[in-house]
Amino acid sequence: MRELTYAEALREGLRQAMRADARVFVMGEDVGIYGGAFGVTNGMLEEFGAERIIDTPISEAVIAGACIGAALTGMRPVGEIQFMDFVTLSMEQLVLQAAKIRYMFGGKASVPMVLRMPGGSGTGAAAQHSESLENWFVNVPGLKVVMPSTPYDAKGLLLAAIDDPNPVIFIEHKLLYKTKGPVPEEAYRVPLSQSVVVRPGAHVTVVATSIMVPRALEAATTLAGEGIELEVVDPRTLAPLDAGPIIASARKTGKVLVVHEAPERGGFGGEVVACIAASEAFDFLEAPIRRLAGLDVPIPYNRNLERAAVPQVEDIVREARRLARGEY
Amino acid sequence: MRELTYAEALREGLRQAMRADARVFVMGEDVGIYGGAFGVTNGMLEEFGAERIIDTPISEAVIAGACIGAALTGMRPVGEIQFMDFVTLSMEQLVLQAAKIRYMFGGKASVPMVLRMPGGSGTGAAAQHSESLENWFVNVPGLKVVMPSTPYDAKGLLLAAIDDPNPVIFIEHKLLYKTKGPVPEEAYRVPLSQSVVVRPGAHVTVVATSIMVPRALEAATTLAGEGIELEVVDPRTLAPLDAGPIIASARKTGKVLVVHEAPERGGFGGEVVACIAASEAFDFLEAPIRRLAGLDVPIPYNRNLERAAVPQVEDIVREARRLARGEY
Amino acid sequence: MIHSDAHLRRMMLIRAFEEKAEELYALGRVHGTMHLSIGQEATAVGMGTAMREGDYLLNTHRGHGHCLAWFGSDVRLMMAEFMGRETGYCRGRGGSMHIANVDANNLGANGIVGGGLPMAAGVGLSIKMRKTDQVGVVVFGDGANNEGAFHESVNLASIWKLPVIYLCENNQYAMSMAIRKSSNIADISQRASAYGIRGVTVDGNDLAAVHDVMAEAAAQCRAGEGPVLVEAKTYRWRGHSKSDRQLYRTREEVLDWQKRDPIPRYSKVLGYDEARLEALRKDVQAEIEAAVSFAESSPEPEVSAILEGVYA
Amino acid sequence: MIHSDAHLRRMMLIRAFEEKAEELYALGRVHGTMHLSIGQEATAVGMGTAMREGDYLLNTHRGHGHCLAWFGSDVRLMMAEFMGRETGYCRGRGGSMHIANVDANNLGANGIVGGGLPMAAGVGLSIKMRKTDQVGVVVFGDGANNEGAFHESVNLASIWKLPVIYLCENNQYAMSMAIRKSSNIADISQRASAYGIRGVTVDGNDLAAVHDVMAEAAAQCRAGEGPVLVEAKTYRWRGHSKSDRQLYRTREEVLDWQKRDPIPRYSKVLGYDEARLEALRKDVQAEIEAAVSFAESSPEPEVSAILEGVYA
Ligand SMILES: Cc1ncc(C[n+]2csc(CCOP(=O)(O)OP(=O)(O)O)c2C)c(N)n1
Ligand SMILES: Cc1ncc(C[n+]2csc(CCOP(=O)(O)OP(=O)(O)O)c2C)c(N)n1
Ligand SMILES: [Mg+2]
Ligand SMILES: [Mg+2]
Repeated sequence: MRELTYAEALREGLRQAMRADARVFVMGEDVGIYGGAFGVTNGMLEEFGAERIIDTPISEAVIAGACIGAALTGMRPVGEIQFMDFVTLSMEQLVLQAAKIRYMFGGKASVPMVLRMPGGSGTGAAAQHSESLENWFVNVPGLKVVMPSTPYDAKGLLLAAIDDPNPVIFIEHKLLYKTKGPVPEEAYRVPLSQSVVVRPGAHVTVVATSIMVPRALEAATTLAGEGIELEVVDPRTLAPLDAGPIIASARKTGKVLVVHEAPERGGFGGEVVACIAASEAFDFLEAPIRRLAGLDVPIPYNRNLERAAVPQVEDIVREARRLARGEY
Repeated sequence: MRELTYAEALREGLRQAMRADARVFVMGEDVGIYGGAFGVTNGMLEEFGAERIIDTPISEAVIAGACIGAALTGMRPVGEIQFMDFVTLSMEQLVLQAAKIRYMFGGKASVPMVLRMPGGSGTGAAAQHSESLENWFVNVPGLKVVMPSTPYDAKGLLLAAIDDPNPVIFIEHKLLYKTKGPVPEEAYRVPLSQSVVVRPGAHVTVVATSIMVPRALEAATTLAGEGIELEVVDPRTLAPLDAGPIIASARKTGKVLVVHEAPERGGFGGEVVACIAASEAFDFLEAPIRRLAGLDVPIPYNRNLERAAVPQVEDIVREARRLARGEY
Repeated sequence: MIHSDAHLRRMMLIRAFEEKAEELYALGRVHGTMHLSIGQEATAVGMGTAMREGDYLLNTHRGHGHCLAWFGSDVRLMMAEFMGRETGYCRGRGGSMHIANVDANNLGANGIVGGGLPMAAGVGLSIKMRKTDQVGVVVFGDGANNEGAFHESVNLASIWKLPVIYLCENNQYAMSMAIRKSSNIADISQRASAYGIRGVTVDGNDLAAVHDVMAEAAAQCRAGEGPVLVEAKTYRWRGHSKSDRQLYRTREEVLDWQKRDPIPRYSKVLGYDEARLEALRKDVQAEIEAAVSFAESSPEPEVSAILEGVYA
Repeated sequence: MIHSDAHLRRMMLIRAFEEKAEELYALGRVHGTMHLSIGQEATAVGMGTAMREGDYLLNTHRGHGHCLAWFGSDVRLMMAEFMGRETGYCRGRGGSMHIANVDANNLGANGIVGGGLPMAAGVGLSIKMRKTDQVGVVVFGDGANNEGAFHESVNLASIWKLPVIYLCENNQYAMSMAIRKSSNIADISQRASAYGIRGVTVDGNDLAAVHDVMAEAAAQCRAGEGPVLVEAKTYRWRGHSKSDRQLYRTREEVLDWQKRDPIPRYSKVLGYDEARLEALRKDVQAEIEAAVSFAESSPEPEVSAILEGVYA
């Protein structure tokens, strides 16, 4: 199959959605002629014009709010927050309005919007441009939270998110934009709330999100050489979470490592662990459930510190190996 | 000992801090002549004047920011956000500035501030006035997160928070303001990051926060009549968390119920479960670790729905009983 | 404006609704909180009568009046919502601060001060993209005017010439904070100049004046000439909400404003005498009592349905 | 302003620092991103020379210049920070976007557009409460001016008469967004009227003009007369950051602004000929090379110390 980068896959998804439905439009800072800070909307201005690829002033609260207002009145906005960090300025609109409007109004209103934003560290942009805030949104009933880890999922989940009648927080990863993978040409959907086993294995379950999925797969390759088989599970949609495949895998391997980039404390890993620890998998656990996550530190500028602040392939290898060997 | 309400205890703590240190001041919406939406600062304007009990316009971003700026330059602000919900408007300043300044500046700057805010439901104010967002802050390295459950802790933790050289998010509960308890007159401190066993018991560990502590204690009284002894642990400071007493208790009882008001999904309960599931207590667990938390729903207006949305005493009784009886 | 008995009746219905709400609250028959707009009815009705069916409304927390002044409003469904019943506008999930009538493009009251402002820009954008001649009205208070959301929203509407009317109800206070303390300008409408748009201050207790200013603003919006900032100066007679001791203002000030009651003022314009006014009052009260009966005989939501509507 | 060779040298030092930064970046010797203020040096130095030691600075992401123009700045520590070394201002934890010199009341650059604005009000409040005659300066861009934070902060400073200078560097663009598209007014300083404060627009490429406006603003602040909004019109020569293809502006426009280079302009005021200027340039470049050597011979932070400084 044809290969695209993650950024290209997203762009293709956006294009297809916009061609198919005149209600879909893109709005954000520098999404037009600039093509977006990470180039995702590159060239889209030419095809769709400034009325559907809309550059906004630097006003994150109103970017979110404008998406909500437009969604409430018949449009299908796809907003972009230039870096996930800046969504801290949009929280009131997202959490107190978008997430609650349907429920507060007795189910009579709908906010079909997608808000895209790149999260994560690794670009040397330091503490204010490296946030991984996904678990905030997971904690907000009414929102859906998506984090694709491959070009294939990026396109398919984006199209599904745009179809979805609920507000969807769509979290991309800066380091994934240039990664390549097979992407079909047609406008396929990857259903929301479907976790997937991306690599089967007998010994240790690794539940990983976003950039940690390719890292876990790399770790799995390394460990396979040692006879340790990792089963890698990618939730893809963090909320509402499809816990079934995670629990089934935990039950099968009896050993679980949860890996994410966000700081461990209060992160999404706790949610995954708690789902497993309360489930029927509990009786099959052979070792403590371990988390491997970002250190509880603002992302440092220095390259070495930045790298050390979040899980790398070798960290996953080390932790999974210990679990497999019964060292916990 | 003399009894005070939770609100009175907070007020006494504030007064004592302000008398002892001219750098301490209070700032927020309607904290002056109005006395605060929940009366916590009632009468303080008279004692300290409008220069130290400062009414602000309705501008939550700048309330947080002004606290940070003042703290950075030698003051000890105690800000108030009228309802925790509105802190969604302050997140950029709290998360990207207050929490990170010390670290980003190589440890050379300090942000000694406290931001008080009432969380929780139960007053019939519906979805936009009932948030329990504590786990957002737990997920932010650089912040401390405090949630007192008694008048005694309210005063002692507040004084400790004001002393602390770090930014502290201080979360009160609306339904606790009128609850009474013994409060010493002197300006005592309850150290941050000290979990406490508020009731010892042999059969089930209940880790509860804020309003869920008195509810857990009530449940414990009920179940004691059935011969089931709950051990109730109150973390008091959620971040940095003193996990020791929680793990020790889990190890002792082998059965754990984590109770909080915030929505279960992505909530602080996951953090507690994950700390236990990864610890030496794992080998002593006799049952799945259970969470009992708010439903994943915006808080509804109708009284019956509002009550059903978050754990009540009878829910804790039911869940703890099942755990004790081995029904999980 | 073409004067009409219906306008007077509408103001009186709002007044009666809120007086009843207050009473029900005092009797413990509703819970939660509420914000009464008694004294401000002319702004709500002046706004409502100036707009067209199909326009959009984004309302404030103090929004009973605007909701009742909006197209197709049904006081029974409002009362049922206020009392938390399944038959209410929001099936009892929203309550006083969140009453919406989505079918009539009333996109709801808002518990967040300034919460409707960012969304209003999106409503305007949507109208522009869909190329209809609708207008969006967002109502907010003098306090809300100091939220960052105001700045971002008005700026966006200004540069894109969005058909949005920013209606600031300046009732002099935001809880205990007087507008003269929370801002340094004489008229909130002056802020329009920071965005290169038109700003107007109007007597918010004069129904016809509000109507005319709003009608003109709506016409400007429909002509594609962009947003307008309208400031309606008025006064809240009651406390901010239930628990307000009102230490921040004098009794005299309140009494002084009560002399400018918009209802008798407009009834004089219509030439009503006391008897006719009293008859209308009775009529309106009967409607309110019927609404209470409707609400009280309506079921409460089923607890088992609590999760319904979180997601589609 | 009293003219001085030191001012010229300072502008040239900033220029040389940033040209070196660009070079190091191109060579892959630094990572991350950076924002160059080449062409805008007069604003930074005009600001720095107008303030007093003890005043506070809250800086932007495009802040190398202001940092170097601030009291006690050490270009070696800046370079070391830029290169992520333990000897840098922030021990290598901050980088280009977060350089601070807290000892000198330089409270740091900010990666968040408008991020310094809310804090600036707090700095002003603190000065007022401590009853010193300090002043706080917050620097932000034309783009930042559309953030809600601007509105909330200026309003607060206005009502409390806080000693804060809001220095908006209008370099015409926020990334690809031209100011004429992101706001509907001719001068950003017009926004002062929405808060009842003084607003001034100044030629940001004229060092003396910037100095004089800032000195006057500082005097007003020290006299307790409240905040001032200063708009300095200038132009960014380089792209927004490393990855900018600059499709949003013409080459002619850039060239046109380059003719207004503040450095030769001020050197003429001082009566420099090309030879003297060249000598100064060499001198400044030597200082920059020494800074690079200092940085490169400095250790990187110990990975084991990664958690140091998260909490006190
Ligand atoms: C963001 C936010 N901050 C604070 C509040 C609490 N609050 C509710 S109404 C109110 C006063 C609002 O004043 P104004 O905007 O003038 O409207 P009014 O109540 O006078 O109609 C306040 C502070 C809130 N609901 N939302
Ligand atoms: C809150 C926020 N939004 C967006 C960005 C991304 N960003 C960084 S600089 C910039 C442009 C800023 O423009 P302006 O304020 O004019 O300053 P300039 O870069 O021109 O100096 C943008 C959009 C950011 N850092 N912070
Ligand atoms: Mg008001
Ligand atoms: Mg700019």
